[in-house]
Amino acid sequence: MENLLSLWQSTGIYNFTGGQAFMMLIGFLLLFLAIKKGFEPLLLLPIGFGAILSNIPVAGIAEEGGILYYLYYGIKLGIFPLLIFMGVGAMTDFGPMLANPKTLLLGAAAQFGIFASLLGALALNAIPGLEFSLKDAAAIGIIGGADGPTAIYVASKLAPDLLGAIAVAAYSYMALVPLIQPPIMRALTTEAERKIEMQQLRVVSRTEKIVFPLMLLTLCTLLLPSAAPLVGMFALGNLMNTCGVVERLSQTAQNELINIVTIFLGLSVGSKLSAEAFLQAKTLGILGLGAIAFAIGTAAGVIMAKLMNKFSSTPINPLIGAAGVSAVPMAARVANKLGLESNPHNFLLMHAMGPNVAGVIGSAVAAGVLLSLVK
Amino acid sequence: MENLLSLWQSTGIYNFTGGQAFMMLIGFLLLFLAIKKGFEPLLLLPIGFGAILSNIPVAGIAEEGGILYYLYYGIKLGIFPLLIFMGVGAMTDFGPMLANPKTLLLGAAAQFGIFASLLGALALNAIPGLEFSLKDAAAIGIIGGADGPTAIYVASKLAPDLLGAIAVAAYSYMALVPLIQPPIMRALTTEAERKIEMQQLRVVSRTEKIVFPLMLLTLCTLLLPSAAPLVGMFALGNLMNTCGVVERLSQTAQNELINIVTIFLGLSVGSKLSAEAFLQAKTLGILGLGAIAFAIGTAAGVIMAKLMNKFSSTPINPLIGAAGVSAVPMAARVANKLGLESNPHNFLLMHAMGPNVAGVIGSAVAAGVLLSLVK
Amino acid sequence: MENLLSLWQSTGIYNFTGGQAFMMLIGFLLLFLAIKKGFEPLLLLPIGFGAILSNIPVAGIAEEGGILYYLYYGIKLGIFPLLIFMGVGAMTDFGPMLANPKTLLLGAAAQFGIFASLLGALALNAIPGLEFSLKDAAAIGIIGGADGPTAIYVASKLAPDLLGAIAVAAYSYMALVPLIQPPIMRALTTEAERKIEMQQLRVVSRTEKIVFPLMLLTLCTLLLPSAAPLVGMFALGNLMNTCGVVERLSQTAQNELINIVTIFLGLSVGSKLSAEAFLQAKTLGILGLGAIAFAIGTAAGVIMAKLMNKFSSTPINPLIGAAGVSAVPMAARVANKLGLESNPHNFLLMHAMGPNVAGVIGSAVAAGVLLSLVK
Amino acid sequence: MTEQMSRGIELMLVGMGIVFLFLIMLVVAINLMSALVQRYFPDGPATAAAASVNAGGIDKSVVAAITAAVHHYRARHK
Amino acid sequence: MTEQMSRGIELMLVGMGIVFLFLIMLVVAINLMSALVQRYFPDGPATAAAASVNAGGIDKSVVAAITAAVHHYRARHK
Amino acid sequence: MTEQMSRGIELMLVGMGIVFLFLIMLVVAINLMSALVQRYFPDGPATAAAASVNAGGIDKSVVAAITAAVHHYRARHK
Ligand code: NA
Ligand code: NA
Ligand code: NA
Repeated sequence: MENLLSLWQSTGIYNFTGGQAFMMLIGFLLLFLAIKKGFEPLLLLPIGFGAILSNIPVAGIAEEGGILYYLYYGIKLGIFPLLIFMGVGAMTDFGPMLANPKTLLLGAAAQFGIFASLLGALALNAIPGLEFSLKDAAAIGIIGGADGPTAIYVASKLAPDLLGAIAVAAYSYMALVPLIQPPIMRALTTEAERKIEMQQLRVVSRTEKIVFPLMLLTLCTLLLPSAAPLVGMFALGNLMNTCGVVERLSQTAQNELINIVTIFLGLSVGSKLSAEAFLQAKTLGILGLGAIAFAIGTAAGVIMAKLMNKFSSTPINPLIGAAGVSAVPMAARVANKLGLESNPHNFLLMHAMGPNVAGVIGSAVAAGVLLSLVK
Repeated sequence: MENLLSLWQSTGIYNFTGGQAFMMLIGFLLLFLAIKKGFEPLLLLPIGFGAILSNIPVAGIAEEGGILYYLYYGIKLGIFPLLIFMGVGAMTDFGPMLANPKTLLLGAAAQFGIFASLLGALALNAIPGLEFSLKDAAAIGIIGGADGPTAIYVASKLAPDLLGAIAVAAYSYMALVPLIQPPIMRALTTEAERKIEMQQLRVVSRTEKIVFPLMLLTLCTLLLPSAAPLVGMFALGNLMNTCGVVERLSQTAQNELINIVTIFLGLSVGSKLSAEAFLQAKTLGILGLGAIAFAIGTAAGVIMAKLMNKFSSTPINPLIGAAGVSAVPMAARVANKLGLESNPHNFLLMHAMGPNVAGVIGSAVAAGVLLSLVK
Repeated sequence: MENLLSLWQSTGIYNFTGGQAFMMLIGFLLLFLAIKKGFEPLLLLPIGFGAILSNIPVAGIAEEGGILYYLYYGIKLGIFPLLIFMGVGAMTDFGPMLANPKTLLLGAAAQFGIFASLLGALALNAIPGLEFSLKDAAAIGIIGGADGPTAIYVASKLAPDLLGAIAVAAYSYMALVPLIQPPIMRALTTEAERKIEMQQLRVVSRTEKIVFPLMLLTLCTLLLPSAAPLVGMFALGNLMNTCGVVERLSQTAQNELINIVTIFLGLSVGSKLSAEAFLQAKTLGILGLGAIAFAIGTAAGVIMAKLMNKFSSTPINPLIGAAGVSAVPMAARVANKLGLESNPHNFLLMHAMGPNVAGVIGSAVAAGVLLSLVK
Repeated sequence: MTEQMSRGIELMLVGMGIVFLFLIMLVVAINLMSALVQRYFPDGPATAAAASVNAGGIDKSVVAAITAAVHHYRARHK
Repeated sequence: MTEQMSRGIELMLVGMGIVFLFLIMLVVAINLMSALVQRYFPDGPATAAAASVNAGGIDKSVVAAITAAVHHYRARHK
Repeated sequence: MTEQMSRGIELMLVGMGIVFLFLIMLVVAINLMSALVQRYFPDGPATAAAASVNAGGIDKSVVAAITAAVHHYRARHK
């Protein structure tokens, strides 16, 4: 008899809190967005599922003794995001960027979104009830980096409590890039500018591709060692791919290893989507600021491109500036799409890949600045 | 000189205990069964090898400082069985079950073996020298679930000392299903019943396959959250496979990841096959009760199928009831084989896959009950 | 303002120590050797990169909180080298050795290099400023085993401080085998001896290949359990491959798993290349002794082969003795190459593979002796 | 009969009860779900890809690639 | 304006400054490097293998093997 | 000669002794085993699958599948 009673008292129905129920719905929403809307499914599916699992009453899957509790150590110790970054590095081709280095500046300008939304977060403190510390603001700003692993890495160091919301915002807005960017790009460019055709890119030699990641890491070491973990693992992955002598390691890094870590990382991030942490005014602030960050980053990139087009010897289509926010490769595809709309013979994809990957470096650098100055 | 002496004193011959020697022979026996007899080689080979390694004198491979000691944490923390379960989920097709849901009840009935052998274990306490606690009994009973990861997960929580014997029994009897089940199935069915042909199953839509794992997890959350870790990871794997948008994660979960974890899990289980833990009357009890559990589970499934056949609108061949014990896919193949013996045109395989996978859910539910009530 | 200052004070330029700069150059040198010279790239590339990362000022990538600090636990606990050894075992074919077992003695003789360089290390203590303990000497000697995982495993147990230098020496000299061995081999053999053709090897049955790893482990258990971790994991990998019933585990062990662990192992080894540990007279000693170890091991193998050729019923080409140092498969290829120089119809590769894999066993045995006697 | 035995029997009754309750509710839920899906979201049968146990450890995507390669070849050499 | 706000603005100025400084120096370094490489180590264009994102999760080496298999077959059946 | 040196020499003698002892016993064991196996369990030569180093990191099962695909194709298009 008391078996039945204790069993009833151990059901979810008996133990559900409103918060848990709501967070599980958030989890299902993320699954819906991932599966039906195709929002970054590789990340949002595990994240959404992690949110569901960690909010199941009684089970305590995200508490000590539960699998998500232990998987989370991979984020806490900074291992998972760096391994993902290594895999991304192995999948990245710097050829287009090396063929037209000045497009790196577009990747710099677009990081303005990071710092603008950082300021925005601080400004929101004016609203009673909102209380963003400088660390919180920095972690929120990095959403504007439009780069998942970087955002998770920084958030796990500066504001673990906001990690869930920040990761969700980062990946959601990356998926929304095709909706967020075009209006801004159209608003800031003339039809004539969008028609601009760019010169065919030169072919980049293998040696250059091998030397580049080492050069990047060296520069990072000299100027901004606080960015070295991110830049270093990224460079390692890229070198493994370009050097051509460790093909089996490169393949594993960009396939099985990154897949395994992606599953674990997603679940662990989801485990941070608890009611206490997520159901706060802060979260709305984060979502709002994230959108602003993407918008401002896009605008800054486009404006920078217009400027450069003025002074550059070779023509630059301002649309590719928007790719500077990273969000590889969606942002580059968006630039290509808008280019084709104005001029059916104008293929900007390769030209946009330069600023696109430059944006990854740019946000890693910005992350380094924040990690070294925000204490 | 004292070098030679200390060397002699560090040889296995000098240090062997009878128990270690015997357990190494058990290990070799398991390897023989795995390699020559094809008994669940993917698990029994690593388990057998783990048993050999952990019983090598002096080396201390399963003690602090040894690799098996550290690998075992993957079981102790419940990580390995759940990752295997995720992979199994990704390899499972619920189509046949969704096409004929009432066969789920066969998967319920067959779990009777779990509780019968639980009682059996308690009854054995009457024998002087045998001393099974309720936790022990529950862990032994779960052998009747005929599902490896579930048995290991439950045993690691309720009776770590019996883990080795329980895992060995579970996998051995799964391999013996083609020997254990047929006599029972023949004894309980008439030739006429075995001849029964079942209706062609309808085709199940992809949407249903995507919704099902989420529905399953929701129900588990509401009724029996203590089963959520098992059911949840199983549902995650299944969703990754059916949703179709994270194919690379699904492939990794059902190939490289499950392979890696299988090697580690097997070795760690084997490391629990120490003389102190295994060379006890208890072990004989476990082996005996495991066989009983499989037999009773099979019988219960068949009888349930006969009942349903009486009242069901569409004919049900009682043979498929035996597949309810899970032991995927052997039990389903056995049902198919016996069906063909009685009627060469009667292919029951797909019909038996329904109760077969339902049995996996059934034993996970039973595991949840035991984990929440046996404290 | 003080932002800018603190930022300047956090740059690498500001914080660089001479030692770090030098070690980073060592790292780049290793990358150069790996990529341009093809020196064991699978290991030396990650090791070199690890050296660079761990010597970046401020970042502290190899200190608590940094990824290399945590990855190093895989070596500290002895897990990584053993997993690599398992994978190597799965990739090893003992066929040629089983077809001509007496070539095992060549694998024994070649281990003389290990103990000779051990003595050499102790002799160097005569030089003021050099201070090798017996443990140091043993760890250095194992370089002569010409087997990476074994060297790393032993060094991590006996002399963690020397791990970096020892691993670098071991892999570098393995890569240099085609330069180190030929002169020695020519000096110790006559043209006539190099011309010797050997009898076609018999075909080895699958059963023999399945039984062998188990026999090897049993012998190791009886005689030298301290070698059991190495020999055991090697035997496990080999058995998984030869038994044929766990193909998916074997494939994973020799592909994805070994690749993942290789990346982690290489980075962790590199993280031990710190200025304090590496910039010492000891390191020069290690590099020198390593070369000596390879040379003496090669010589011992060749001389043993000449002896055996005298007394053996079937002819033995002394060149294959050099393959006894292991360094699989380079040493065997070298023997084959020199054989072809003297006699274009004389293919020694398969005959040299026997002593080559025997050398792996030989160095594992030697490692066991050192681990059990040097305390 | 020992107190432990009686707990065991109670456990059996409760346990089997829950198992049946759970799976019966699952049957109901599935029937409901299938009806709704077939009514409101008919999307044709599941793709083979989404089904079937992946036995050999060999990647579906690989098989796909092979099939593709061979088909494509066949197409070009009619 | 709050002290925090002013820190934020300072952070923005410094931050964007560093980002630009870093990437400008990278541009310079790349131009230098490319010039040197093309001058002293010309090695022809990068191999396709070394470039491009590996999307489908299917191994380049596998694709290679398939292509090889099919080519080889084609060759033998001209 | 230092005490350490003498320990080293002793270590060398013992060590090489053990290495030879171990491998000689292994030779004996192998000869015995091979004789027994060939006498009582003759099973024909090892399959290629069971042998050889897997270099390229590409799955034997994949190669098998490719070969199969191509063969099968060839068979159907004689
Ligand atoms: Na960015
Ligand atoms: Na079951
Ligand atoms: Na060796």
